[in-house]
Amino acid sequence: MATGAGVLRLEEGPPAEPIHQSTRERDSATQRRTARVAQTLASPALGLAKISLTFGGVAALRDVDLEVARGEIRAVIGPNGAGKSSLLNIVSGLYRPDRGQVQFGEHSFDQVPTARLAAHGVARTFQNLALFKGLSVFDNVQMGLAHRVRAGFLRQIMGSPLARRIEEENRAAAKEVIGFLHLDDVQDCFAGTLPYGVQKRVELARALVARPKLLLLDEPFAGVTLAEKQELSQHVRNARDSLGATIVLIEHDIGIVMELSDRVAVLDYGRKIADGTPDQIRADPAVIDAYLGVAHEDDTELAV
Amino acid sequence: DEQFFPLQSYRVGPYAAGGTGFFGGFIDYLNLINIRDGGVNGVKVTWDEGETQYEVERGVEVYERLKSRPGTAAWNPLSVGIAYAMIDRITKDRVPLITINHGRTDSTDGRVFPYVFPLLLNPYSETSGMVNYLASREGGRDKLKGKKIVVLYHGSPYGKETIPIYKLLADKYGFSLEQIEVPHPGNEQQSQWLSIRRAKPDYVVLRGWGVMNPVALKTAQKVGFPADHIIGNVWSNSEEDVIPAGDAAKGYIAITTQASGAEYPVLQQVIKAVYGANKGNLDDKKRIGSVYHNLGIVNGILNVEAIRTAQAKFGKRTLTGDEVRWGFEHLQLDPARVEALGAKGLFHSINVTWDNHEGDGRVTFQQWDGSKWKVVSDWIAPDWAFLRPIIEKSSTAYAKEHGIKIRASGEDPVSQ
Amino acid sequence: MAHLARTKTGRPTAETLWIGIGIVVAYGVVPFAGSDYLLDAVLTPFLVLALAAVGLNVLTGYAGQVSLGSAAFLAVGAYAAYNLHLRVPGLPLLLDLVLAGGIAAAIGIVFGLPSLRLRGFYLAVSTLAAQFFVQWALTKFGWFSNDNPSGVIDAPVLRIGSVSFTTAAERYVFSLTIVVVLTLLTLLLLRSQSGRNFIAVRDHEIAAKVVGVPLLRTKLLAFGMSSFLIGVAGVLWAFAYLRTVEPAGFNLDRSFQILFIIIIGGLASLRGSFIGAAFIVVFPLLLSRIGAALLGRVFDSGVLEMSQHIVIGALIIVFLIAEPRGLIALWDRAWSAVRPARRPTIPT
Amino acid sequence: MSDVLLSVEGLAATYNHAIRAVNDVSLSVRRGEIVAVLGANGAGKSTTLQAVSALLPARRGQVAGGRIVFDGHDIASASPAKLVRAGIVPVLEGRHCFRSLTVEENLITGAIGRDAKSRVIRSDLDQVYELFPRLKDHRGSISGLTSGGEQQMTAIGRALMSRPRLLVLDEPSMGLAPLVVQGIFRALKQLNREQNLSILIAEQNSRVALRFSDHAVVLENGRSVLSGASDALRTHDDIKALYLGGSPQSDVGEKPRIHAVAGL
Amino acid sequence: MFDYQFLIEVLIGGLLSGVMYSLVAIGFVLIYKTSGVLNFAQGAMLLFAALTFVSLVERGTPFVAALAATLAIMIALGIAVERTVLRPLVNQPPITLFMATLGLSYVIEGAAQLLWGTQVHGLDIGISDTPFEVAGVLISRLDLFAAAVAGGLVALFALFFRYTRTGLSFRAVADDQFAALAVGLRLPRVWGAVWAVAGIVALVGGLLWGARLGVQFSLSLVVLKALPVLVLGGFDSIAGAIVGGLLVGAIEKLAEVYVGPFFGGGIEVWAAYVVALGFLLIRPSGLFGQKLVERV
Ligand SMILES: Nc1ncnc2c1ncn2[C@@H]1O[C@H](COP(=O)(O)OP(=O)(O)OP(=O)(O)O)[C@@H](O)[C@H]1O
Ligand SMILES: Nc1ncnc2c1ncn2[C@@H]1O[C@H](COP(=O)(O)OP(=O)(O)OP(=O)(O)O)[C@@H](O)[C@H]1O
Ligand SMILES: [Mg+2]
Ligand SMILES: [Mg+2]
Repeated sequence: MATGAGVLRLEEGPPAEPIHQSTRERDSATQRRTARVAQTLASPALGLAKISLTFGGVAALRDVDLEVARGEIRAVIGPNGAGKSSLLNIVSGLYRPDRGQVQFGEHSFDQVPTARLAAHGVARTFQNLALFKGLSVFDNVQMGLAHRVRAGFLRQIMGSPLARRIEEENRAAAKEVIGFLHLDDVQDCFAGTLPYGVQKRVELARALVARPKLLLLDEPFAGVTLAEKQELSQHVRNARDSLGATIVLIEHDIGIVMELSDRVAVLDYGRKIADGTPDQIRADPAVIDAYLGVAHEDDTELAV
Repeated sequence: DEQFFPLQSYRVGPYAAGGTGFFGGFIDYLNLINIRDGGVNGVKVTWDEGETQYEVERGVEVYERLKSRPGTAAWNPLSVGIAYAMIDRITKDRVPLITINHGRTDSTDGRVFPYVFPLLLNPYSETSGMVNYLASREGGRDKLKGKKIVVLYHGSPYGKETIPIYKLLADKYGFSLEQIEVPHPGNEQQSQWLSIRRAKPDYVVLRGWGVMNPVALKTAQKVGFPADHIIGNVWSNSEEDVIPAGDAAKGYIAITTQASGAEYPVLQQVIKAVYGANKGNLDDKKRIGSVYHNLGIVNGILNVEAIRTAQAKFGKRTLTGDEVRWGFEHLQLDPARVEALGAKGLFHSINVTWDNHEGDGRVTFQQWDGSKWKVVSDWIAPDWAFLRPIIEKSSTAYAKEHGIKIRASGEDPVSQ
Repeated sequence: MAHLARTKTGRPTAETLWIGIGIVVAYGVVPFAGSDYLLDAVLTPFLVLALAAVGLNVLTGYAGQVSLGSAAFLAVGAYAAYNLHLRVPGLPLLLDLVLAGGIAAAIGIVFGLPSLRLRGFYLAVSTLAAQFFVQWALTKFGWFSNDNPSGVIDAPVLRIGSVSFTTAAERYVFSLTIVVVLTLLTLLLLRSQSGRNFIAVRDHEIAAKVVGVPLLRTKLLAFGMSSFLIGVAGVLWAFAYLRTVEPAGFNLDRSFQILFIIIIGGLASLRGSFIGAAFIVVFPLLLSRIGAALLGRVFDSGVLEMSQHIVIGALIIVFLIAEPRGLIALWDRAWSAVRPARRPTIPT
Repeated sequence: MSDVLLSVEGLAATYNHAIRAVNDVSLSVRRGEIVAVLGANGAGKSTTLQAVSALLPARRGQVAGGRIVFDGHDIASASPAKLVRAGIVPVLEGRHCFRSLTVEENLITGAIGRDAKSRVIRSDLDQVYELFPRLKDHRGSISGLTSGGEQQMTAIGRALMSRPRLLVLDEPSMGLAPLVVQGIFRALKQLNREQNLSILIAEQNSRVALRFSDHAVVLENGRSVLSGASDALRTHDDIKALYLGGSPQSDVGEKPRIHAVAGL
Repeated sequence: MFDYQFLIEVLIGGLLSGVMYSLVAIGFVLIYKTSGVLNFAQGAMLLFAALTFVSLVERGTPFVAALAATLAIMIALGIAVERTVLRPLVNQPPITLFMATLGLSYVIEGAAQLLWGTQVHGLDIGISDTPFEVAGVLISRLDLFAAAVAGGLVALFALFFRYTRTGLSFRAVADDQFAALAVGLRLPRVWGAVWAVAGIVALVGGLLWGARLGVQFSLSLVVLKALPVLVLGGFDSIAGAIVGGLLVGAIEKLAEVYVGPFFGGGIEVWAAYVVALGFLLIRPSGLFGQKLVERV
């Protein structure tokens, strides 16, 4: 595929799992899927066990189990209010589940410490934009590396060699991501004044810049034009392929979901009602009833 | 020839009532001198106002702006804060600073503060005068023994300045003393007055400021404390302090250095010559003869007489700041001279010397009858002999801290 | 400090040039050409208030924590420097300055702790606790003012080594130097990761937390840094400008004045702090001069002052309506009409 | 009476008197017509729609040129409240629910705008709940805490409560589940047919938008560069390539350009 | 032996002063509720109202006529503020509006003093501030009257906000001004009305406080007493204003009387703030304040 060239290159050490750049055809992808699923049980990148969450009587999640294998693109879909975002919020420690455990690799948490999330290699985007409106696009992207800056403020002011080196590295990384995501033109603009779709892109850039091991995406393509959706989904795929990131994706554009993901979990009223490969999900009657409807392509039949 | 008075006035803000009265009186008197006498021995007096809103830095700004005007006679800020900020500056620039009825107590010591004049009354003298008045009301100083006095003071440096001197006097005369603070601005005094009610004192001394005064009187009424046992100090003695309290102020007594009322000849002349010529400074003619206005008039008299005194020595011309200082240091107005000035009964007398910059003013007490003040005591002298050593202790400490050489005579402070 | 003068692309900007010219004029021309009045009563307070505003801007403009207690930290700085000077013989002035700032910073951090829980006006009103507590303590405990019966402190002579700053021009240069150095340091801080963290916390706290911004540290750094700068400004206020101060000089009005400066000048803009300070110091003076010149014969100073009050209040509203982002944005807009538009970088 | 309900001619708009967001946009909506506005991110769709609803001043934006005529009246200087009463009701990009109000209270505010009686409000509420059963379950929830899609439903429902004549929708399908999107479009179509509701809609989901609408306008860089019947546009090659994702070879690395279309 | 009688006296005194604070706090709450902004001009409005009234009375206007005239002026002021300040600043961040109200307070203070002078006036509203004794505790008539007025206002506003649609639109406006415009709420009307009502509340507060302090510049400082009330009760809660007021009054007085002596007194100024602060750490939006709604 021609687009592969334009996406993040690998700079860091080898990814957790060997990647077969050459095998791009659909069958081999399926093979890979199965291989990953098999690996899941051995050491999931992310595991959720019996997660329950209620908000004053409303059960947002009930006994949800979810395992995400390393290097997998794992979609979570479901009707509005099914609990998808809540799930991500639990994974990023913003919500504390009533019951259940979250497992990153070998660490297991009742509540994930949000402050250490980035240091653990987890990055996320938000369903409703959560950019820093008063920072330029460049600085927003660079903020994705905030956790890397360890020098104290005095050393930052004085520009100690360490602080400078980190700053230079971060700038370079930000520049690179901005280049890949075609944000050069707007890199000096305040993020708050950009069109919605571009802001979404900036958020993705902010998440990607840290080269996360686990990337949580909450409706990253909402409000983005179709062509750009295709492009952005390439970037997501490449984040996995070149960086070895594990990705959890929430998205309502079912076409993209089916195209992009290795496995799909479906939530409805806080319960997981299905879990499997895209093809399995597409055919699952419960999912069709609850979520997809009859025409699951975008060509919604509007003539009633 | 002209003699110039820079005025750091305040006609806006929380203390505007005092500022308009005082500076109004001062300007009225200067106007009188120009209109009636054509100036001081022919030297016209001029002035320029700079609004400070009682804020120190605005006072300083006005100082810096007006200080280089020729023929500056003296500064009269009527603000402790501004006065403090000016002490170094006026000493350097060698112009007298008049802090009538207020300012640093220890600046009474002219040996250390050659250019500062807390004329008529410093806080310690005021305190002593208060206690002497209470003694006279009880029938003698020995009768104070066993009495209970509460001092209700404003929670500011001004309010707290007299804490130690009250303690000394309590020890000396054997009355029991409780000093209670009212936090600035003093618009709520419920708890203080409940404590007072519980303490059941014989007298409450009110060392208040601005809105604190009427609230004190009102709250006293609320807890049933009689107004005629509340004695106000020199910043709690104006019409502005009692009028808002309405009925609650009836019977309230306060100290003053200058009686209120417009019946004194000098005020009559002001009304005729100045207000008659439509040059009066007060918008509201009813305020002529009010406490602050009369303080301004007295302040005008003292300033003008100091110039006159200095002119007698240096000639009838525009004087330098140092020459005016000399005038203040020799300002002697005995009751006869006060009468000649048309101010008999308005204030008693003053005798400033090179080392006593207060000039031993006497105080009197006035009672509010619901519509005006009535003098209810003689002119009472504070216990100057008792106070002087205390003042000197403080001033010599100041001199030491600041490396000031203590003057040994009334000669030019700089040439020594 | 070489990296200050460069933008991301490494070229000096027009802005840097202008700042450079400004500094040259401030040092090379003003002290010689300015009258004592200009130096002592206009420029020095302007500089000091600008520094205080820079301090508050770090906290409120950049880190988004509204504080109404700035005057308290001015007071802490002033009284701390006074006491250090008094009680530690031989303490060099510059060290005294830094320590006083440090004490203000420490107290600022203590009063900044509630910011971890409180937002918006709740936090703002809570900072009033600092305002009232500090003022009360300074009045209450005579020790702070060396038992001066009036709570007033007198400034020592400004002396660094054998150089002493006594004339108006010298004190101005002293203040200018401190203000310039601290402003530049602040600029460096704001351009570093810490500066970005401030804005991130202001704009979206949750997102900031997720990307690994240490919230506690960032907020307390903002409080500390801000109080440090304001504290040093307090020292200058007491030592270089007024030279004697009383606690009442650091009242709520002063806090509002500083808040005023940064909002009128422009939040999250250091240049705005200076423009705002100039406005707040110079404009009333100008207005009262003009008023006195034109109408002084007709009205007394009280009427003029009140009218000025109204004019200033109305102007503030007018400016806010014209440009809620402050005078600096107005200025930039006017400027970009003359010159081709510049892309925004980190606002300074 | 003309059958054009809304016409926008040569609209130009700026932000802060400086940034030009829209240069020259013209479009018109006939009575009972559905018009879609298409365009890349930043083309100026939201700005145009906000100009129509007189909402630009609140974002420090200004209409710098052109005319907006609704029902025969120039509405350049009308207040948003007046427009809502006249029947132009916007659904804003980014939801903009009243965060601390409950879902039901949010819906009711839509009816306050047109000073409705409580009985009417009740029945309108029921209709909205019928359209969005999910909202009924959450009627008492604080809307700021509900899920993204629920907020979107609330925003649309709130607009319907105003009984619009011209509904101005900015990306209504954003964040909604496919079934719900279908449901909404169906319902709107029904309102359109039964009550002659006119609709102006900006939508990224161009396939749906083109199917749903009668007419479409394409914006690029703040200009309307193409317009026509939706059916025709659907088969238009460039539109296909850029908005329907049908093009096989387009290099996604390039930003989409539409100059070819503009040249047509 | 502990003096319980005195404790009760202090407590009651505190509660009654607290009611006076509530009177001022209500004005803040009203405006906060509809624009999310702390209206710093409330103090100036208080001063302006009282000064206008007292000046009219002193110029010989009958009591009732003066009251009506002042009322009309305050309503006009509210409407004018909406026109000139709020409308152009719609959808701006709260801090900008806050600053605008500060500018406004300059204008109002200046205008009040320019118009009516800087003199101090006494104000007699016909209710004497004299005490009567109930079981050994002195209670002032004015305090009781103030309590009744405050209670009445609170009840009125609480009912209004709960049961009318206007109340709902107020809350909507405070939440999101942009969305409020979009649904067709008439912001000018809402704000005009609220500022007018706040003006009336300022008049009531100004008269009662003026009767106690005298009508003078310091009247504008009573707002400082209302601020801890607001944080304690919640900025947007009418009921909070009264409960907060009572609490602040009681805390202040008890602290001053029983804790103050250890510090040498005068702790009233900050005691309320410190207690309010401690309290806020547990409930960051006050007793009854709307919790911050925030999710991602
Ligand atoms: N508040 C604002 N201040 C300054 N510029 C703005 C503002 N809002 C929008 N713009 C600019 O106006 C242009 C048009 O933006 P608009 O939001 O109308 O685009 P859009 O077509 O709706 O995009 P999207 O599909 O992403 O929503 C963009 O370049 C944007 O940066
Ligand atoms: N902080 C919260 N407080 C109260 N209720 C909440 C909170 N967060 C989520 N909920 C409720 O939990 C349920 C699940 O919400 P969530 O946001 O997870 O849904 P979702 O699957 O992401 O939906 P959508 O696709 O619409 O975004 C919803 O009914 C919502 O109202
Ligand atoms: Mg969601
Ligand atoms: Mg848009």
